[in-house]
Amino acid sequence: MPTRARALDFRRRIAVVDPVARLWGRLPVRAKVVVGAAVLAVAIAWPPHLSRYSQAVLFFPVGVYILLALGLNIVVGSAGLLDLGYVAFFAVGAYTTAVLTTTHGWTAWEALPFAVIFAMVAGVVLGAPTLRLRGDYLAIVTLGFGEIVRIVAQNSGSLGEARGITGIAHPGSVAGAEFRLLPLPYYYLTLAAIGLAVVIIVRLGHSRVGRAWSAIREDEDAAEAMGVHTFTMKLWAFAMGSSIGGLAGWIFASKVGFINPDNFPFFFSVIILAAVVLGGMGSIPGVIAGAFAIGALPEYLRDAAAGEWLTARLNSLTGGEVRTITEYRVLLFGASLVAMMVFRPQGLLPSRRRAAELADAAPEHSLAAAPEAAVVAAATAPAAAAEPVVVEATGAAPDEVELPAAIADVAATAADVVLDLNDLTMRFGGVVALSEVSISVDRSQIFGIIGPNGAGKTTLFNCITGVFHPTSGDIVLNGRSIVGKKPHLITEAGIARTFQNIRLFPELTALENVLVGVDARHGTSVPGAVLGLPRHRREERDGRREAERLLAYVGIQGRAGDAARNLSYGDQRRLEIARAIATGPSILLLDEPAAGMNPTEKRALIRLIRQIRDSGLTVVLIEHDMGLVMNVCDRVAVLDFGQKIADGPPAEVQADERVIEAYLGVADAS
Amino acid sequence: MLLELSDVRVHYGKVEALRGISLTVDEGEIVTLIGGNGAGKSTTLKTISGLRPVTSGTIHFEGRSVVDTPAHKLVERGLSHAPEGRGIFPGMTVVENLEMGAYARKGGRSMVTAELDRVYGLFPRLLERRSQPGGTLSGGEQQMLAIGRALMAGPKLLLLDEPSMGLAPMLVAQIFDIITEINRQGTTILLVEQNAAQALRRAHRAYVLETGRIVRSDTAAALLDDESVKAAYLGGDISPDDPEASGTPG
Amino acid sequence: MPRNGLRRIVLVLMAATLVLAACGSDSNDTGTTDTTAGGGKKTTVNLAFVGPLTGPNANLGINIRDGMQVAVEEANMKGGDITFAIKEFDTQGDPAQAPGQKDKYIPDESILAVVGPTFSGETRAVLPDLNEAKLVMISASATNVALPTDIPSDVFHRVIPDDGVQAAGIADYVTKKLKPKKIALVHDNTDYGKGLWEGVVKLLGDAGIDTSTQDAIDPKSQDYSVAVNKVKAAKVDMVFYGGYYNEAGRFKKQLADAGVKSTFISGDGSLDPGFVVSSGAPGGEGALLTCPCRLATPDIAGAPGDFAKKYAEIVKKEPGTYSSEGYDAANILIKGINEGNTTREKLLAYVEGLGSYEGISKTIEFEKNGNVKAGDVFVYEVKGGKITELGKTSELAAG
Amino acid sequence: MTAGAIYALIALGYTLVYGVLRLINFAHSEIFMIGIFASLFAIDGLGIDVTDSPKTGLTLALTLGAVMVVAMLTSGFLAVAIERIAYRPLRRRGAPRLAALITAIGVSLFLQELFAARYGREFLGFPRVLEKRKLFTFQGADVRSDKVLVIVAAVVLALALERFVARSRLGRGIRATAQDAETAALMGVNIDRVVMLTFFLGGVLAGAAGTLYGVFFESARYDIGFLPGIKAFTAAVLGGIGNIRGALLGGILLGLLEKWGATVLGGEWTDVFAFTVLVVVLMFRPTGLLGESLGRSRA
Repeated sequence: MPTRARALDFRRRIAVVDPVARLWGRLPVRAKVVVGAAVLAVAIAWPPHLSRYSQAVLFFPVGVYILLALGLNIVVGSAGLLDLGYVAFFAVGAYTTAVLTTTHGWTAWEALPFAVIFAMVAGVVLGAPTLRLRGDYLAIVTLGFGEIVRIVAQNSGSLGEARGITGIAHPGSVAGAEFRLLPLPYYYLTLAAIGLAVVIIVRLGHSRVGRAWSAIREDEDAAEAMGVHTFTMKLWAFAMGSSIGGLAGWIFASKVGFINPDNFPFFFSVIILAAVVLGGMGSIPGVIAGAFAIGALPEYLRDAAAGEWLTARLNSLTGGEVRTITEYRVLLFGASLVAMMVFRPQGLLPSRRRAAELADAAPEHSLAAAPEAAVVAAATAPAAAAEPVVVEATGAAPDEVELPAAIADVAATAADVVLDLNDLTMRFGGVVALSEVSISVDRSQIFGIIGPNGAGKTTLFNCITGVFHPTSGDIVLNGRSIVGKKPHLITEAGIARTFQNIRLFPELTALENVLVGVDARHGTSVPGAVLGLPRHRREERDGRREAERLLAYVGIQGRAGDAARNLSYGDQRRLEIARAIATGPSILLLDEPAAGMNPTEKRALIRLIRQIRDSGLTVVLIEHDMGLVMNVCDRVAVLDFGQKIADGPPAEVQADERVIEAYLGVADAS
Repeated sequence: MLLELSDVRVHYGKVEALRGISLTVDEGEIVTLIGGNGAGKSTTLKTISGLRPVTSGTIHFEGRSVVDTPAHKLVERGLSHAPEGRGIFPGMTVVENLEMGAYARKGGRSMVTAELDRVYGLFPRLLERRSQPGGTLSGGEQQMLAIGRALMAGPKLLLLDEPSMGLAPMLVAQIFDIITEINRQGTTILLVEQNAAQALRRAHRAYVLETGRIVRSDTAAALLDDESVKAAYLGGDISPDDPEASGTPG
Repeated sequence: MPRNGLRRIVLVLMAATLVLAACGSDSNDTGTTDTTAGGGKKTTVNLAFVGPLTGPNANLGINIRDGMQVAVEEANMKGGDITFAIKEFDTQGDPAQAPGQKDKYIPDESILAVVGPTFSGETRAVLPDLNEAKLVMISASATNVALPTDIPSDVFHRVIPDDGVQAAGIADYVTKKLKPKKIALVHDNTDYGKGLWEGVVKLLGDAGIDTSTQDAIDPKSQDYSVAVNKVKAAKVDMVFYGGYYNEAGRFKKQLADAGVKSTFISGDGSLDPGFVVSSGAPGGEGALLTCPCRLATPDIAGAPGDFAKKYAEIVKKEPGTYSSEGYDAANILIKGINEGNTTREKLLAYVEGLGSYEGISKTIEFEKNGNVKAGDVFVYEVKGGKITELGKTSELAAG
Repeated sequence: MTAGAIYALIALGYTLVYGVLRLINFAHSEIFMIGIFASLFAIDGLGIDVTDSPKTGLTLALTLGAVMVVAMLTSGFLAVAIERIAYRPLRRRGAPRLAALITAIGVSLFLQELFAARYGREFLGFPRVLEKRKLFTFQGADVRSDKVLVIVAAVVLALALERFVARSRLGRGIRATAQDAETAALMGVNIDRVVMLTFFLGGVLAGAAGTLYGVFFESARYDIGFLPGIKAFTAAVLGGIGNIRGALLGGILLGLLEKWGATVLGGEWTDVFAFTVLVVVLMFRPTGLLGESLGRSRA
């Protein structure tokens, strides 16, 4: 018996199957609101009955940690940007409050907006030059930034140097609440701030902005190709995260009345990050629970009754001579971090998506390989399971479905010659990938580009979509040159694409994937989404309708609520096409759309491509399958070694001597 | 019998990817697995080569059970796998990539040189490119490199996963010729192919997979003529005058 | 699988209970105010120790706590109606942790006074609250000059002269006794180190000594070669360092290794056997360390010597820096309480009107702002790996 | 330069592990710290006392060699143990990379506090093993025996590692795993062993760095690894993380930059200067000076 595999599987099940998280995931929104309200009620009603010390702990570290963790979660959990210097924004908020209330004599309330804004500005200042960096490089730069902020405070006379700033004003009383030395009012203040942060995060999460962040997290290049202003959106994530950090800094400074640089060490950033990851990235209840645990546990251990027994045990274990558990607090904290992550890497209350990601990953012998998406997809696709032998692609598109009006209108305004490439040349170092390629594509045409491997087909697509900037030559879309523009701007100008190896946002639902595309035509940004402005609500309503319509248009309306990763291969192709069309293009670029499809699926694809053309869009496709190309294309260009060697109607091209020699080979086209 | 799978089941988390696969490969054969995307073809290969843990069932290679044998051990025992997507080490040169193929073999420099010569004989292109980093090769060259590298291990059984994927028609034919040649030189081959027509033409026997199960098995020739198989998988490509494809005329 | 599911739920519930217990655990402790001063019955009065018992500079806090311990045990040995006890509040010397601890001892009515906080930074963090609670504090070691002016309060007292006094003592000793032409001045960029450094820089500069060679080191780093090279290149007669003993020792050693033979002088933060350890025995040799405090050793005649013996008996080691001050601070409070000042208000009034108290470290008399009137600064030298007393700066400078 | 050489040795450990696992091994600074402690205990074990005079000649070479071997092995095996206990379970389960990062932080805290509990929170002094003798003066700076030892040892070890990874069979296994682990397994590479080897090598170098650091600064404390650890990580990124030569270059460059910055701006601004340089470098070369990846930059 494969016992090891068994054990592995067993362990995986214990680790991942999680009734609480699953229950939470299954709860309808209304029930979630009820649970949230109950938690809130306890959070309001309980603390007055606690000791002053417990109240103080609930304010700091617990409350402040929760607020900070929520802020950091926007950056790390939502947008997927690893920030190791988050404490810097906390510090900026606190120092702004300190300086304004002491040297300038403002009241704490007057300082509040500035604390938030300065922290936000700090976020933008840090973000602007560094957000182009990815992953761990961003992490080290943010770490550096955190240290720089601390050291600057330590060395600047106006910031009190190492001695810090004393006498920071408490907030004036509001609605009968006296903000003086007692912790309880500040606890409620923090609670209010946490509530505000949660509302903002939830609202953003269900908006164009939140989807953009998810898209960036899952596949930054694909997001950019779908018209997401990745840079701006990342900057917004930093700005939102940092302003929440600034808010927390304001609360903290105005409560304790004294700050110095030692309040903001690197370790603090690490603690907050640990709270986010421990709780479950991206999940609001998880992050709150994680921050609660990280804030409360060390304080608990400090005075725990079990402390003495534990101390003796640990002393005999480590050979130390420690008198109180206090000294073992951090050791236990470290050990529990390890244990927690080893036994529950997804966090306490993971978001549903992250839990799923983890459940399906995990083969032996690979470092972090994802499972074959198609296999998982096929096995989970409900319809496919029972059918023997003949596989049919999920419902072909009903002919009567039409494009949403907004998209059809855009397509209809395209020029007669939609796309015009003039002498396009692309060199990489010494290698010439494209050499003076000129192609012109008419409106409502299906234009095929074929050629041997390495002939420059995908390079051509990448030049058109702005991934590469061509060395020379011009690209004209609807009469306007688009050479040198960024991918998302080119998407906005009217070019949409799909990728050779499908690049959906795997953890987003099919509907959300299409919505990311739809969002390219919308303009709501953070303020609109947070405030729920009419325009935002209108766009959300229309967008959802259009997205549903598009899913129907490509024939997968039934899968709207499924995560993209769980769709069958053919459906993923369709979804990718729907997502591309959603951006409202006048021209659609398909990169090997039939790769990996069986004949039945290919036939359905041909029908879909024709349908798209008939809706008024122009289609350019790269394909190896000669049958498909000959069948569907109105015109075909052949590339070889970066040069166009033929261009014309399919039959003509197929008969061309040079094409046969360079590409088709001796009549073996199958 | 070189390889025998009996009722093999494999899970990805809660998802059952292989639902009881049984198949055999005899010495000297080319056996092919065909089926749609997500049918479990690649998973079957990865399970055989030890990359995926088996939930239940048995796998015997040369009569010995290889369930729970890690991938690197299987290579030493003569089972070589050229993975889907080729898996070229982009930062290593062609020679280094090939030498990686002989990583598990004992036999010193002379053995490696001999094997290199054999691979260069099959793929003269690789000789031309031998000091170029693997990442800069074209798709076809990378495929040659992947197959050549798998051969460097001196395998008894060669698992090939989608060798024709993403290749131009002309190259596809060339790759299949080489596969036949490798088999003729004495290596048993288990081939997974999307391009079912080509695969069936070259193989001795074939299995049809669907959603983790084997639904048909027969000689390749018989399946090539089978109407239902034809309808689902053959043609490989759409013929220009495919009646089903011509919906509304453009 | 359902069984596992159940187990997980139980685990989650257990975890939740644990966490809730964390918050609720001490809600019962707060009410333990059994200080009702009844007739002949024994009552227990608590003194709070606030300062570092763990963390980077824990030695200084532990010395003070142990000094208190001696005072308390002596008082309890004498008998009487009142039993004294110490409640410890470990801040790790960290201003960020100080407020959390404060919310434990301020509401605790059984605590009548605080010895501490140990450092100036943490004192700043809690002083307004102490003042509001009328909880008298006597610090044995918070020497920052600006403390009483930055946060005016009734409750603030310290039994140690501030850094200004020490700087004056150092300047006096340096200008009159050592008479260097050029001195390098280095600090560790902490509140304490830089504060003392600023005082010394100003006074020496005013005295006409060349103070142009200045630098700071990063206390978290081990490598001070930049500062060392600077000092070496400047060819100074003396080096002053403002900071704590760990860095002071290493800095001194690196100076010695680089061949700098100029006289090394540092303040009370460096006065700890740790200085000798981190300087490596030969490296630290000859270093001068000053303190507005007198280290009690068994060989000193009279009260300090007796204290040192008692201390060794109870704590099982020799007194360290601030042990005497901790002892004195505790004794002032014990005396006040024994005289019937058993509420915070009364005890505060007692300390405010203390007049003159003969402590073992010095004669203690508080100024209006809480500073101690004494101004003696002592000089110590590292000789043969031991810290030995040379005498008062005033006397050394004169002689 | 001396500090830079030590940064470089530590940075190699970060770079190796990162190259293969894409994991920032935060516990690496503690592996280094334990290397320092191991050196101290080894010196102690050899019966060398604070009162002993520094060693010379063959005795010195043998002492240093023995101490370094002890420290290298201790740190090496510790690193392997950490991998087994804390990272492998996560790796097996394909946990997100951030989870591993948090585990690393947990291990780091645990080890620090363990040593704090066991050996106290005060500095422990080293006896002087190597005399700090001025050899000659070069452009106004003294060239001292201990500095020369540190720099030479660091460069030799780094180059030896580079050669090992570039030339040996196991080294090729490391590079292959770094580029594509699953395929490497198909080539017969035992991934678990390669990962173990990677941690071991990183640990060995950190142990060597520990000895050099101990001999140079002559003190040890539980939290001594933190700052050099952060700096070494910065150095690794500066040079291009995952790149062996990059780590060497980044370490030495960072050491020099710090010196220079501290001289010009004053010691309190050292870190600001170092991090600013890092940001500027990354803005123009987003993957560090020499670029990423163990395999990609052909050694």
